[in-house]
This record gives sequence, C-alpha cells and structure tokens, in this order.
Amino acid sequence: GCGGNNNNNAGESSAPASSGAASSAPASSPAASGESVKVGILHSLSGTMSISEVTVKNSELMAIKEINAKGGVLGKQIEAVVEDGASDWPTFAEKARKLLSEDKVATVFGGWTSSSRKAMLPVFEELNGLLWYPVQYEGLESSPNIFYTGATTNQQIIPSIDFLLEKGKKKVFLLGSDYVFPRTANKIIKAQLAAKGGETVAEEYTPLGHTDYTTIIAKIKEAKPDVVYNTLNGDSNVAFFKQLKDAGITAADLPTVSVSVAEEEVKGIGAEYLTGHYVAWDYYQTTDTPENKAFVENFKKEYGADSVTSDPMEAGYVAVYLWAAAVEKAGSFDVDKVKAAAKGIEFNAPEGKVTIDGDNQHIYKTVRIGEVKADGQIVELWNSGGPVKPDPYLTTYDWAKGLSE
Amino acid sequence: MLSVQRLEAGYGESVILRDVSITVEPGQVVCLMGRNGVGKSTLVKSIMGLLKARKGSVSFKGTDVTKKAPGERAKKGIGYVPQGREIFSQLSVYENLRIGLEAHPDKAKRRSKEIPGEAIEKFPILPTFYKRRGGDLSGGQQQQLAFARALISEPELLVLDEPTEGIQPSIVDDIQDVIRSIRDEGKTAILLVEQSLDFVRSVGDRFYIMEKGAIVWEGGREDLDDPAVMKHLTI
Amino acid sequence: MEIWVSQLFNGLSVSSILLLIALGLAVTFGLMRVINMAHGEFIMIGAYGAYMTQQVFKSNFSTGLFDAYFPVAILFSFAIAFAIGYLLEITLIRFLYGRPLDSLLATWGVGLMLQQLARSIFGAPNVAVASPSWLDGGLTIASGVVFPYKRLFIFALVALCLFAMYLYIYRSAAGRRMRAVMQNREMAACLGISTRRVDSFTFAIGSGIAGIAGCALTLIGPIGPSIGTYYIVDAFMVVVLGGVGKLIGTVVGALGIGVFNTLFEWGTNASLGKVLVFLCIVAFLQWKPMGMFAVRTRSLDQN
Amino acid sequence: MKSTSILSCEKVTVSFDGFKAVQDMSLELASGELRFLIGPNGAGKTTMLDAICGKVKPAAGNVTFHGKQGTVDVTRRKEHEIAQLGIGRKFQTPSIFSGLTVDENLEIAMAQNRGVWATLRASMKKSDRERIDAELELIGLGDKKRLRAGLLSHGEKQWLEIGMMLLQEPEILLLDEPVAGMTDKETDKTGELLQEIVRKRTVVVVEHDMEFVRNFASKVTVMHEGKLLKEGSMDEVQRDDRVAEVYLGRKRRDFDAIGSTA
Amino acid sequence: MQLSNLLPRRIWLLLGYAVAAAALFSAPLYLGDFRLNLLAKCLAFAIVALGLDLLWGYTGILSLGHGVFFGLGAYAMAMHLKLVAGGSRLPDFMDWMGLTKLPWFWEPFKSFAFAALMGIVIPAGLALLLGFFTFRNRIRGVYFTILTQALVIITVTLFVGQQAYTGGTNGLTGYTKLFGYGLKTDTAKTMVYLATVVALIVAFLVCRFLVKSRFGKVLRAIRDGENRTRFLGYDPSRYQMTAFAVSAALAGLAGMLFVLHVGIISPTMMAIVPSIEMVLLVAIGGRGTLIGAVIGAIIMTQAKSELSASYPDFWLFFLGASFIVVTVFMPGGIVGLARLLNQKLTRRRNADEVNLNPVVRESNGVV
Ligand SMILES: Nc1ncnc2c1ncn2[C@@H]1O[C@H](COP(=O)(O)OP(=O)(O)OP(=O)(O)O)[C@@H](O)[C@H]1O
Ligand SMILES: Nc1ncnc2c1ncn2[C@@H]1O[C@H](COP(=O)(O)OP(=O)(O)OP(=O)(O)O)[C@@H](O)[C@H]1O
Ligand SMILES: NC(N)=O
Ligand SMILES: [Mg+2]
Ligand SMILES: [Mg+2]
Repeated sequence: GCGGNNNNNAGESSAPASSGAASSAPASSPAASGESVKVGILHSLSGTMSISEVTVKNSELMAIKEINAKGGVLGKQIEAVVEDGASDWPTFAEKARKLLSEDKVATVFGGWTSSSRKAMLPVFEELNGLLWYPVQYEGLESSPNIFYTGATTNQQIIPSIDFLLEKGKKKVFLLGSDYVFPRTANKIIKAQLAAKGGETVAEEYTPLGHTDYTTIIAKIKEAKPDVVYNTLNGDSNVAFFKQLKDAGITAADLPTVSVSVAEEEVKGIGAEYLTGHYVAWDYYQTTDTPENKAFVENFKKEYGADSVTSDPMEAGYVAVYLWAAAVEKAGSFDVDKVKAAAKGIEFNAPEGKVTIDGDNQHIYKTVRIGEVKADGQIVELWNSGGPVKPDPYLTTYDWAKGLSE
Repeated sequence: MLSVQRLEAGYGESVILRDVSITVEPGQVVCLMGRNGVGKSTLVKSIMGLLKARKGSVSFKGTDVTKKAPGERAKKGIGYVPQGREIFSQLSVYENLRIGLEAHPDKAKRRSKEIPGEAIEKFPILPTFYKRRGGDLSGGQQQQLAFARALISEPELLVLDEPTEGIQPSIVDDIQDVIRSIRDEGKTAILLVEQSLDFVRSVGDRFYIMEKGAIVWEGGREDLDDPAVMKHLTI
Repeated sequence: MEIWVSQLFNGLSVSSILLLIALGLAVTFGLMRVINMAHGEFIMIGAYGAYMTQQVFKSNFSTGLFDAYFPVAILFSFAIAFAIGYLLEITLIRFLYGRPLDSLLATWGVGLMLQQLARSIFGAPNVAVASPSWLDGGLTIASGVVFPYKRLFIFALVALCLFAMYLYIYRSAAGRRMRAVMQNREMAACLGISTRRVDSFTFAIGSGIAGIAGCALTLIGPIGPSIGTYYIVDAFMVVVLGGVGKLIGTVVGALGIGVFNTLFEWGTNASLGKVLVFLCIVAFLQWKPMGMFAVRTRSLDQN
Repeated sequence: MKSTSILSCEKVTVSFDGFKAVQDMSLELASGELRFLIGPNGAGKTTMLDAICGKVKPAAGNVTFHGKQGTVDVTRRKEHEIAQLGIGRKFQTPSIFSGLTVDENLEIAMAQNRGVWATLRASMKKSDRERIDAELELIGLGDKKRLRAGLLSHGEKQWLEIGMMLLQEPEILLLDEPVAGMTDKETDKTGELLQEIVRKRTVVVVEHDMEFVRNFASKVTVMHEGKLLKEGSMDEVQRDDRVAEVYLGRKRRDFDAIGSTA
Repeated sequence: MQLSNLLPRRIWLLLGYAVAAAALFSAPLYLGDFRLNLLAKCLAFAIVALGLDLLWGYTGILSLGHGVFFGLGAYAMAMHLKLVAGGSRLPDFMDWMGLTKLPWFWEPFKSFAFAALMGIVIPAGLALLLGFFTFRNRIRGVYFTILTQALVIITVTLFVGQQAYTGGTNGLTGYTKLFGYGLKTDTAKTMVYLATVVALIVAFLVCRFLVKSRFGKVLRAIRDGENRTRFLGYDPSRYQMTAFAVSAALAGLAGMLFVLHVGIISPTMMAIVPSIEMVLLVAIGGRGTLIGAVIGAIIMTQAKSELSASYPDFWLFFLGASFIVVTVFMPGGIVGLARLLNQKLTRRRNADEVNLNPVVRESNGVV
C-alpha cells in the first residue's frame, strides 16, 4: 500500500478572507507570515489521472519535508496546501485561483496533463502566481508564470527518434491517446522522420481510457512496422501491452518506444508484459548518481519498500528544490523576484545536474533511452552525454520550421 | 380465526382506519361493505401486513401477527385476492400459479410441477392459457387467475377484495358456488369485500359496514333488511 | 482472408467482454430496476479480488502452485463482490426500490466511496495481476491468425455464467420467485415469498457476477481504482440496447455492439468507430424504441 | 327512431402474434345511441375499444368515424388525433394521473385546445372553474379535489376517470366497465347519468353487471371469441341459448328473468 | 380558513426569496475573489439544474447528457472570447494544428451578439433535433437516457478529435477581454457576476411560469402516464420536445456564464461525469421543486469545493456518503426534508406536495 502522510494546511487561521483586500490583492505578496510559508500542491488525487499524479504529489511532499528538516527556506517552514484537481481541467483552474487568492501561497507545484496546465495558465498569469509543472509535454509554450521541470520535446521525443533511426528502425507506427500531447508529439515525429529518411506507416489514436486494442494490434500486424512509437497515456497502456503479448508479439518481434510509461506504470502493467520494450525519459530509478541513491532510499523509507520512483516524480521533487533555491537567492518570496533569481540556478538533481534556462523557464536535462527489464526496473541504453538545452519551440531544428508558426 | 382489535392505520400523515375491530370465525364467510373510499381495502391491506398498524392488533389463529411481514402471514395460511388483480404480468399463467403455491403448507405440493386440479377447476379457461403471459390476459381472465392463485395454496383464511370485478356472470355464479362450498366444508374462513348486496346476501354469514374508516354496522344475514344498511350504502 | 477471420474473432471477443460486464447489470438494473451506477465499482472489486488472491498465493505458495490462483481468484472475486453487494442491499438499496433517481444518486455515492476505499487500501496507481501461465499463448488457426487462450477462456467463462444465469432465472423456483418479486414486490410478499431475502440475494448475485467480470478483466486490462468508470456506460448501453429485463437482449446487444465496434474501428479509427457505433444505436432505437427484445405489456403506461 | 351512423367498424380483425383477439367484427353505432357491449372474459371487448380509439391497429378492416369534422378513417390516425376528433375512452383499470391532484386531472382533461402554445397561455376562466366544480360535485370528489389522484381508492379513481371523460366532451364515449366496484345505488346513479349523456352524445359501455345492462340498455351487442355472437335488445339477447351458454350461465338467466319480473 | 392558512405562508415565501435575492446581489461586497468566483459558478450550475428539474422533475425525462448542451453554450461564448483575445491573429491552437485561415464557422463568432444567441440556439436546436427523433418515435425512459449518454460520447469524441477546430482536450482558454474591457478587472468580474444573478432569476421565473401554467400540468401528466395523455388528445412528443429544448437552452445559457467565470471550457465538462453530476444537483436539492434545484446546485458545488480543500485525499468518502445520506434520510432532497419538517411541525397534510415517486405503479394489469 501507500501510506502517504498528508500534511494538510493545519493552520487555516492564517488564511485571510477579509473583504476589501481579497479580490484585488495580487498574489505577489504571499502569506509568509510568522514561521511558515504556504505552497500549493495541486494534482489529481481522484479520477482517472490520480493513478499517475498521486505519486508526484508524494515526492513533492517529501522534498518539502526534507527542506523543512534542514531549516526551511529563508528560515521559514514550508507548509503544503494540498488540493485535488480531480482529473478535471476547470477544477484545476478553480483550485489554482483558490490557492493564489485565498490561501495566498507563494508558489504552486502541480498538474500532469497539458490540458490541466493550459487551464491553470490564465489564472497564474492573471494573479501573477508561480506554477512548477513537472511532466514531459509537447512544448510550444513558455509562460512567464510557469517553470517547466519536465522534458520538452527536444529532451525526450526528438532524441528517441534519432536513436531509433540509428538502430535502423525506420518504419514507425504511431499510436497515441486522442488528445493534445500525442497529436502534437506525433506531428513533430512525422516531420522528423520525413526529414531524416524514416517512414510513418500509420497513425492511430484511441480515446483516453480505451481498453480494447485487438483491432489496433491487427492494424499493426497489417502495417508491419519496425517499431511502434507509443504515446498512449494512463490505463490504456496496460490494456495495450497485455493484449500485445497475447497476440504473440514480443519486444524481440516488434519493439515499442513509450514516452508515458515509467517505473510506476511498469509496476501497474506487470513487468513481464514490457520486458525488452524501450522507454524515453530523463530519469530512471536506476540512474546512477549519488543524489539519486539518497532520493530513492528516502522515498522508499517514506512510502514503503516496494514503491518506485519515476521521471515525473523526480521532476516534481526537483521543482521544489529549485524553487527553494530561487527563493534563497532572491531573499524573498515575491514572485517577480523569485523569477528573476531563478535564472541560471543549478541543482544537482537525482537525474544529474539541471539548470534553469532563464529565457523559457524550462530546465536543461539529460536525455536517456532505457529498456524495461524483467524486474520492472529500467536500464539506460543511451544518454545524451550531458544536459540538453530546452528548446520548446524547436527553433534549432531546420525540419521543424513551419511546425510552430 | 382472525381477530382485528381496535386497529388504527393509514398512509403517510393521514389516518384512514380508526378503531376498527372485526372477527372472523373458522368456516365463516364475513362480508365487508361500504362506499368507495371508506377504507375497506385499507383494512384488508392491514390484515395482510402491507400497511403497518399504528395502534391495535391483528391476530390470526390465536397468535398476534401485528408485527409480521406479509410473507409470514401468507405462510400461516392467509390467501389474498387484491383489488386490481396484481398478477405478475411478465410471468406466464403457469408461473403465476406456481408462485401461488409458495405458501402451500405441504412441501411436496410446493415443489410439484403439477398445479393441483381442485383449485382451478372452477376456472376452466386457465389451463388453456398456461403458456401465455399473465399480462396479456383480458381483465376478467386476470381476475380469475388472481382468484385461482389465492385458492391454490389452500389457505385457512381467504381475504377477497372485490374478487368478482370484471368477471363474466356465469363465472361469478360459479364463484358464488365455490364460496358456498368452501363455507359448507367449514375448513376455510373468508373475509369478503363486496359492493353487490345480492352477492353478499347469498354467501355471507356475518356483515360489517364501514364508513369513514370505522365500522358503523354489523349483523347477521337476517339483519340485512335493516334500513340502516341501505342508508350506509347509499350516498 | 486471415484478417477477416481474426477480426471476426476479435469482434466476438469484444462482445464476450461486453457481455461479461453487462451480465451483472442485467440483473441489478435489468431485473431490479436499480440504476446501479456502482456496477463498475463491483467490477473493480472483482479485479482487486484477483489481485489479493494473487498476492496471497505469491507469498504463501510455491511457484508451481501459483498458477492455480486464477480459478481460486474467480471464486474469491465472486464471493467478495457478492458479500459487498449483499451488504449494500440490506443497508441501502432496499430503501430505493421504485425510486430510480434516488437509486442513481445513492449508487453514484457508493461508487465514489468504493473508489476512494480502493485508493486508500491499494494506492492510487494501477496494480498488476500476472495471468496464469496456462493462459499464455494461443491457438494458431493459420499463419498470422492466433486465438489467444485468454480470449478463449473468457468465451468459456461467459458461456458458463450465461448458462448458469439462464438456469437460475428462468428454470429454477428461486428464479421464478425472483422475477415475481421484481415485478410486484407487494403481491409477491402477500403470496408468501420472503421478499427481503430475494431482494438481497438478487442484488448480491448481480454484484457477484460483476466481480467475476472484474476478475476476468485482469487478464486483458488495467486494475486501478477507477477502472469501473471505463465499463459502466458500455454496460448500460448493452443492457438497454438489448431491451431492459431480457437476458437474451443483453446477449444480442453485446454481440451487436462488439462486432460493429470492431468492424468500424477496423474501417476507420477507434474514436470514429465509437461514434459510428453510437450513431447506429441511435438509429436502431428509432426502429425499436424499446430495444431489440422489448418487454411488451398491455398496460397503458408501464412503470 | 331514425338516426345517422356515427361510427362504423367493418370486419375488424386484431391479432397478437397470430392470436386473433378480434376477428371480422363489425359494429355500427348510431348517433345518440347508448350501446352495451357484453361477452365472456376474453371475448375481445376491450380490444375492440382499443381498435376504435387507436390503442391497437387492426390487422384488417376499417373503422370510420362520421363526426363533426367529416368522415375519417380512424385506423390511419394517431391516438391523440383520434381523441381530438371526438372519441373518448375510459379504461378498464383506472387510468388517471397519479401525480396530479384530482382538480388538475380534470383541468387537463377538460375540452380545450391541446396545443403546446395554447396550454402555455391558458388560464382558468370562471366558466372553466364552474364546470370543473360541477363535475367534482357529480363524481363526489369535491372535498378531495386537492388530493393527489394516486392516493384515491380504487372506486374513487374510477369516478375520477369518468369525470375526466365527461369534461373531455367527446362525441363518442367508450366506457370499459364503468360501474365495477360501485355500490348498487351508485350503479343506478351512473346509469341515469349515462342516459343523460346520450341525449347529446353516443356511448358504448362494456359491462358485466347484468342488472345494470338490463336496466339501461336499449341495444346490446354480444361478442364471443373475437366475433359477433348476437345483437339485439336485452330480452332477445337473454333468450339466446348460445349467450346463456357461454356468458350468462343457465342459472343466471333464470335468476335474472325472475329478477326482472319481480 | 384555507386562505388565512395560505396567506402567511406566501408572505414568508416571498420574504425568503427577497432576502435570498438581496444576499446574492450584494455578494460582491462581502466575498473575496475566489469566493465570488465560486458562487458565480454555483449560480451557473443552478441554471442548469433548473432546466434539468423542469425536464426530470416535471416531465419525467432523465437526461444524462446535459453536459453537451452546457458545453455547446460554453463553446459558443468561448469562441467569441478566444477570437477577441487573439485580435487579428489565429487562435494559438489552430496555429499549432497547421491551420492558416480561420474556419468559416468561426467567423461570425467575432460578434458577441451572434455568439450569445448561438449559445442558446445551438443547444436548443440540437435538443429539438434529438427530441424529434426520439420522442416522436416513443423512445423514452431509460432508452432515452441512454441515447443522451450516446450523445455525450459522440460529442466529446468529436470535440476531442477535431483539435484544429475545437482545441481538442485542452479546450478553449486564455481569454482577455469582453466588450473591449479587460475580463480580469474587478468591475468586469462584478458585472459578470451580477449578470449571472439576473440570468438565474430570469431562468427561475421562466421555469416557474412554465410549471405553474397548464402546460406544466400537462408535462406532469405526461410524466405520470404518457400514453394516457394521448387518449386525452395531447401529443406528448411536442410537449417533451419543448421541455427538452427549454432545458437545453438553459444549460447553454449556464455554459456561457460558466466560461466567463471559470475561464476555460474543455470536453471534460461535457463528458459523462459532469453530466451526471448536473442531475445529482437536482436530486440533492429536491426534484420537482424549482427552488430545490437551485439550493441543490449551490450547496453541492460549494460542498465539493470545501470538502476537497479540507480533505483532499478523502473528500470522496464524504461526498459519496452525503449522497447516500440524502437518499436514505431525505427522500425528496433538501427541500423534501424541509417540507417534511414543516409538515411534522404544523401537522398539516399538504395537498399539492411534491410527488416523490413519479412512477407510482398503478397496476400491471389490463387497461
Ligand atoms: N397484447 C396482447 N397480447 C396477447 N394477447 C392479447 C393481448 N391483448 C389481448 N389479448 C387476448 O385477446 C383476448 C381478448 O382480450 P380483451 O381484453 O379484449 O377481452 P375482454 O372482452 O375485454 O375481456 P374481459 O371481459 O375479461 O375484460 C384475450 O384472450 C386476451 O388474452
Ligand atoms: N396510498 C395511499 N395514500 C394515501 N391515502 C390513500 C392511499 N390509498 C388510499 N388512500 C385513501 O384512503 C381512503 C380509503 O381507501 P381504500 O382504498 O381503503 O377505500 P375502499 O373502501 O377500498 O374504496 P373502494 O371501494 O373505492 O375500493 C381513501 O380516502 C383514499 O383516498
Ligand atoms: N504533458 C502530458 N503528458 O500530457
Ligand atoms: Mg378498495
Ligand atoms: Mg376487458
């Protein structure tokens, strides 16, 4: 089980709801009253996305606990206000507004799907709040009020396609859930394949939560690709991989590359269904850094010996540390000052060194292609050799011209 | 056999029956009369346990059944023909009758696939309908089915709420005969709700008349010429 | 040619799964008329039942015995879903007969609570259930045409459940009592049937079958707190399309939706396929407004 | 007695999955007639009324209505159109709107324009109120007018439905067992009411209460197994051996005969 | 005697309504940004609930697809806002999806009047169309309900799939201005809030008029016995279509207001769960009473927000439990409970009480 401790906002008393100030006060003067400072944690704790987001919440809470144990930020203890986005985008917007204007949090860590981020974005811009978004996404965005600690496309998807082409896997079958991230990702992949001599043999989307893949698998068999590039999200992965194996297709016959399957998902699918398949991320539980050793150890201590760590969890964990570092540097919780200070901050994360890019507020990350092993762990096959500069608008890729106009 | 003492019952907030007491002796045919809406069916439902008694008691064969569920009362030997037929419309006629057997005291009979002949021979059309769904029958046919369904469990007390409604005259005569022969056998008592004075006169031993939820008149067959009877039954 | 054979098989396979998830609902909704929004959560209970059985076998028995867990899991899933269904009926559902909206509201609430309960006990992420090794692989019909054993197993399981349900509902005295109670609770009571017992037993059976479905679904799909939500709409579609209250309707409804879904998905894509299937349902009801096997009555306005 | 025909059913056949509930049944109703339709249980009386008011569609035969709006082939019309033409129906089991009050049941049954727009703008005029109150008085539900109709007793529902039917003011009233569950006196009262009504309208009554039929019938149609068995005055019908055989029962005929002379 | 009984009650009721209206109108004075926003959202949902109550409580038609109508209204308004926000540029998501020109059907939404009109006309029109194909063919009860679910799935799938035209799963967000004024200013927020209060009151009065009219009585008659009304000469399908269309129009109106308050509309709001939750609002408040729908919407939306804030990990337990408690202990919802208490207190038998069970089984026999 997962016995997450839920430090809730115990001291509700400090939340002011006085009449005049409430509606107009910008969140740039956050409640850092007395000995503590409030931060918001806004993930889906219920609904379909909770299978992924709960663990990110857990790692963020762990980071907060660690920082508090070391004396907090600017001498203040961090107090987490946890809210449930309930897998519903308008709820994310509502809760973001609540955190900023009612709880007056200094910053918010939250979101998983791009849709939830897009829903929160206007609220953060309106109230000049600060959001740390910890999941890989499709790029093409750079809000002054958001820091992106997950990978953008050139830190995950583009290198993975290069990796495949290098291995001679030219005929690619694109399979994704029918929503914005897979569709945009696949658009980029198609352009990249076209430019580099690969071939998109087919492109299929299934609704979120789809659980029958027999027909898709039949289509895959018909199309005879070298590899399936999988941007399915959430539960659909379980159904897809179980049914793929039933159809008698193993990784040796036809490998897949997944960008939304991490250790947590492997555990939920069952490693035997995934053995030998590829994944692309910036962090694995097996990533060999001293920071990661401590991270994994602490996490298991906190949430049980059989819990695992994954890329989005690590990105959420890193986000908390980066924010704390920026606050220390700024000497203030003020959003504008923190943003200014964040530029160029470096941090030795479990995934290795990360640096905040001041222009687009993404971070430099090391890209890693991995293979799923029978024990459910992911072993790195390839890495980018060092942190890759984030390029959310793909300005440095010739073939990507016209994609992002 | 059946004794209702100072019963008060009703629906929701409204009290319909006030201080009603009636008794039915073994082998007796007791008739309950009264204009529309005076509470006859309400009394019958309370006897069956479909309505809770607010005050008073119902006892059957010497035991107090006031708190018993309808099913238990049926198993104790009360058969019921409700007003409005209430047959199981999606069940076949045969199945309707088999359900009627549920309360039969004899386990072998309950289990048997055969519908006992005596109970339905008064309704000769029914066996020809065994395969048809109860709900497809005509109104009168359904009424006959409801009657047969109650008879089939060989109850010791039959509670009949306007059992001849919609039944053709010749079969009404037959039913009259059935009731008389039941009375003559003396094993089964009957509580009969009926509007037709002719009908009750020909079969009844004891008579009660209700008005506004209370018993306002009672007497034997010889008392029926009492002008009060007419008064209570007309508007 | 091969592709048609395997697609036909896939269609039937989808149908069999739809049927499995709808069978329990055919009882709780079709017969009892409880708008049972918690049906999906009973499927979830069954799935977690399989997970628990697996964990017990993993930690207590040798690997050789491990494969035997699945038949045990089916029974356990049935039992636990049955028990929870029974409990739910005697504490809640019994107050809701003849109150469709209230049954919708209350069972929705039950569903929320069960989901949250699962999240608290097993954690929010999915859990994995390893399928027994004797169900690995498949029957090779021709080159490229493989009928996975799991799918064949599900066929058999569905057939068995269906047959058992048919016997129970239409051929046994208990089933006759059950139908009588569902149609007219008061009258059934007046004829000596203990309606309370029949009610709770019936609801429990419907729930238990949902549990079996959940157990079977672990072979092919995810196991998480909210899996019920994926199946609930389809289950209702199947029951309603076939005609509420008719077991045969549920069978044909599942067949129709499954086969057409596969067909359309093959011809177009998964999303459009789904849209087309639902458009077909809309069109079909124009022709048969009460489903394929409508329950006819003479009464003017049936409930 | 010369009168024009208002409804003619010619060789109507109604079948349910092959079972012919009504077969080649013809019925001619004269305007202003009070016709009794009798016959054994399952003879097809209710089904015949169903065919006239559009509840079932005959497999064969014609039902033509010669009403104020000219001659119309009823079998081609939808139920609400038939009702609007002027054919009203009381059903065998009480069919009222259980969630509406007694008053509201009568209000919407009252003769009026049945369109959406009309009901949106309708208001309760004084004359309407009086009509409804008079009707309430007649059916004896005056003090229950604010009660939900679902809470009425069986017999009260029957009365309410009769009241609705009367307010509807159809040209033909089809009454399926209107006096079932009424006391003898109420039955007489209803009979008188019917005789009142037929001065302006045409009435078809299905009834098993022979006393009632004899007291108020001029012409009786007897059905048996979906077919016409006999048509004529009550005396003729009563003397008919086949009618006695299948319907009245020997004993009953004798008993009734005695009753009628007494 | 009846009059004297009635009069004070009327007055109390009117007084209650007046106090409630005053409280609503003055809310901007005492509520903060988030609270006011939340209340505005509640009120928008109250409008949907009114429409659903008209449909379910009074006509007996259960729609589990009102999210679609709500969403269509919301999208109509959102399209306008998106165009205004973008100025002369294409909306961002069209850009990403490679569109170079604004699709023709987006063009007219540059006009606010057109958008506002469409926000009501499109849902009502769709309801009429669906109603035409269902009610006329006597599809009703659960069969109709299932079709509304099919409608949801079809619509959501199309909206998600047609990303270039609808924004896909992300939906439409990022609005800035309305009528040239910044949407994020306090005055703008207050005005939009007040507009919502007015819309709710108008919607309430419209529904009240409908249910009190003879039309409303026919609706209830159809609920009790659709076929019986036919034999009285009414054509139920027309009444059902009208009720369905009005209800859909109200949902559309609510959707438009929702977008203005929440700042985003996406297909998740049209999906099955929100659609069902809209019905639950009515159930909580009390079906068959208009004020119940409003109360239910306000209480449940607030409760959801409060519970999830106070117990983010366990709030579903409380929400689920409260549904159960309502059904078991408060049949007829909050209003039903209030009436019950009132009855208990006054020991009066109310003749025109709510019908808790529209489906009272008459008899399953022959007609
Ligand atoms: N929908 C149906 N399906 C099957 N059989 C039917 C249906 N409707 C009527 N019948 C059959 O048609 C016959 C005539 O029924 P109908 O109700 O017209 O009889 P009736 O003359 O009104 O009898 P009663 O006097 O008992 O009311 C009956 O045998 C009945 O079982
Ligand atoms: N479910 C109910 N809820 C409230 N009141 C009811 C209910 N059923 C009946 N009543 C009321 O109870 C009173 C008695 O009804 P009951 O059915 O006992 O009358 P009855 O004597 O059987 O009349 P009938 O001869 O018409 O069948 C009536 O005034 C009726 O309005
Ligand atoms: N950003 C994602 N994975 O939606
Ligand atoms: Mg009665
Ligand atoms: Mg009849």
